[in-house]
Parts: sequence; C-alpha cells; structure tokens
Amino acid sequence: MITILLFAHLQETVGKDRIELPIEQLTVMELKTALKQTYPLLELDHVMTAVNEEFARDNSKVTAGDIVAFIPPVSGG
Amino acid sequence: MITILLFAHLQETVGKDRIELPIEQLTVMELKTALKQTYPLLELDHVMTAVNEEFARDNSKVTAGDIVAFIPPVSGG
Amino acid sequence: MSNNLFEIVEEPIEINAIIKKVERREAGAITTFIGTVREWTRGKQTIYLEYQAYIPMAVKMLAKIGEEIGEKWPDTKIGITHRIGRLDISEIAVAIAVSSPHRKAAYEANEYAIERIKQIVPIWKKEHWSDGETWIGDQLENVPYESGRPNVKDVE
Amino acid sequence: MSNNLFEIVEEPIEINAIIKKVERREAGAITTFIGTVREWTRGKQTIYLEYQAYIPMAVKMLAKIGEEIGEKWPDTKIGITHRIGRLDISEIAVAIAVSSPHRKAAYEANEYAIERIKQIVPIWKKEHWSDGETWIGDQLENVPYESGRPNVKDVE
Repeated sequence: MITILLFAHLQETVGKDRIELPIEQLTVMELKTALKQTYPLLELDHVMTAVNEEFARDNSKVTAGDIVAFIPPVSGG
Repeated sequence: MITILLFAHLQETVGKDRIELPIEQLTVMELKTALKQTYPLLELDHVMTAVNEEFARDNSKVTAGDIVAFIPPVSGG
Repeated sequence: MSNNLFEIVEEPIEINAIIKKVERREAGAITTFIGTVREWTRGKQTIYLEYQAYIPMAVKMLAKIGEEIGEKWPDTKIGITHRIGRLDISEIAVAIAVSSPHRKAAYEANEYAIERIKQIVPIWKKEHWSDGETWIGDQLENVPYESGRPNVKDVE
Repeated sequence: MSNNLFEIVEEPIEINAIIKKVERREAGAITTFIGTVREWTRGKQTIYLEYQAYIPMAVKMLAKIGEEIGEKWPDTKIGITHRIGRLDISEIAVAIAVSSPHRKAAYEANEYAIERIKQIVPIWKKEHWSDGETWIGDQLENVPYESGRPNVKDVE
C-alpha cells in the first residue's frame, strides 16, 4: 500500500486529503501518470514530490509503506 | 549666561555635569578655548558640539541663553 | 508553545516566547521578523487567511533552514514558529527570532530564513478576499494565481 | 511606556509595546531589532552597563532618524526606544520596530536605524568589566578605548 497526501488546491480538486493505492513499487513519474488517469490532476507534472517527508525526483522509487506527498508551490510566511 | 552640558568621560573629568558662564556671545571654538583654560579638557577640540540640541560647527555663534552640549563619540545601541 | 526551536502551531503566536528561546548571554543582538495578515494587497481586500501545512515535513524543513543558517552564520541561534488554520487581519502567521553576538549576522540570517521558508517549507495559504478565494501558489508571493488553481510550472 | 514612537526610558523595555506602536492593517511585515547587554566581548567579561543620554536631544535625533527613514522607505512606520541607567546582562538596551507592507523595506529600514543611532544619537555607554570600567567611545563599537578616556579624533 502506498499513501498519497494531497494539499491545498490538489486536495480540493480530488475532494480528499489522502489516497491509498495497493501498489508494491513504482517511480514517482509512474505514480503521477497513474493518478492522472483517475483524477483531474494535470498539474501533477509540475508540482514537487516528497517521499517520506523528503523532496524526491520523478525517477525516485516509491515502495509499499512509503508516504508520498505532492507539494504545490508553497506560500508560507 | 551660557549653559554648558557635559556627558560621559567629560563629565567625570570636570566632576560636574554642567557649567554656567556669564558670557554674552562667542563662537563654539572660542568657548572651547575658554573652557580648556580652566579644565583639563584637551579632547574638546575633537568632540562634536550641539547648540540648543542641534549639532553645530566650530564657527557657530553661541549667545546668552543658549545651551551648549559637548558630544563625545556616541555609543548607544 | 514548547521549547522546540522549530514549530507549526494552531494557537496565536507569542513573540516574547520565540525571543526567549534564542536569548543567550553572549548574544548582544536579536532580530525578529513577524509576518502578519495584511488587509490590502494591490488594491484587493483580504477578509481572512487560511494556512495549511504538511506538518511533519514542514517542521523538518524549518529545522533544515536552521542547519543551513548554522553553517552560514555559525554564531547565531534561530527559532521559527509558523501558525496554521484561520488567521484574521493583523494576526501573526510567522515569527522568526535570531540571536547573535553581533547585529549584522542577526539581520542577514533572519532575512535568509524568511526567503527559504517561502521556497522549501510545505505551507500553503488560501486568501479569502472580499470577492472570492484563492490558493496562493507563488513562493515569492509576487504572482497570486488568478483562478483557484496555480499556473503549472516546473519547480524542480 | 507611552505612545511616543521615539523614547528614552529608564524602566525595562517591553518589546510587545514597541511592536504595538507600529502595527497597521496594511503592514504584513514587522521587523524588530533588540540590542541586549552582552556578557562577553572579545574575551572580556561585562558585569553591567551604564547608559547616559542627553535626553531631549537624543529624542530629537531618534525622531530625525524616523524622518530619514520615512523619506527612504515611504511605506514604513518605525518606533525606537532606548533605555538608560544601569543595565544587567541580557537586559534590553534598545528596541527598534519597523512595519511595512513588504518585508524588504522592513529589514532595510531597521538596519539603517541602528546604524544611525550609533552615529548621531547622544547616548553613551560605560562598560563595567570584571577588571575595570570604560566609557565606550567609538560609534561603531569596534574600538573600545583602552583608558577611561577616548582617543581624540575628529568626528566632524
């Protein structure tokens, strides 16, 4: 199981703040592609991704048990 | 009467924080020269002077009723 | 508030508490930055803001900023607290305190911290304007998105 | 403390009170600078400090710094309070708060203020070291005088 966390407008677009997918392993890029097939999340190509609270690249591996968060441009402060 | 205010080490050197001189008019430079004849204030040549709370130059006029303050290098903050 | 130097909180921020965390007898200078909710932005009126964070990662990233500052300005000590949830006009969203033996480093490290917060800390704000609402998406706050969604752009 | 933006006081400085003076609904950024009594300076230990001011002129010069800042950074609002008398380690000698719609000006104006205070405001500090006492005479605090008197130098 991979847990996906959504924030800000991504959360509003999907209508929930987390998605669980029964997947063993894939890359960040593959995960984004999979999600776009189910949800209207075109901007996933352009947001940052964190795996287990660390920024990750599109070719990073995601394995069952990992928490993936999509990080739209931040606006704290 | 001209009132002269002394601060910091100048005050300690002279042993008081103000001097009153029964003078009608003179320049800042002349005042410094007069004071140096009475007090061990050699550094007067090198401190700033304020007349009535505004910085003044050595050739500025000082008139009876004025308050003259000698301003050693400041160290606030 | 706790004694942690890097915090995400939901209650109002007490600036004195943040200052206390960085006070040291060898530090003669403390700078603080207080980011408050501004009512007017380029002629648009804000009614209130809503901040959301990916909390555990946000705390981690604040601590990372602290590490970066420790490398660049070794004598400083920094504390950062960011609030989330609903904030009204003039309420404090973020407070940064930096202590240092000398003031130059205290100013520089403080400004560096707020710049980095706007780059790497997963916190988002939603503006509730008098005429609608918008998730703000540009890290440097220069370009609020016109619609409710950001323009896509590659941030990597 | 009163509502005056520029003050010389003898009682302890309350940083929140200074911040309050500059808060505005249109300002999203407030920077503060807090100058405290440092215990160690280049290996010398300070026991306490004594500040003396030419009070009416000091207030005037603080207000002049405020005017200069109003010209250079028109959207800012600044408050400065300096304490005099005896101050122990870690006590606040000076507090500067600047509010601004945007943060850059708040940092710049704040740093400008402390630099100018050290140039033109008639306030002097006497260090009471563990091994003697000295009136500090260099405006930028780089060269404490070795003896009780400053080295003469032309400041005009």
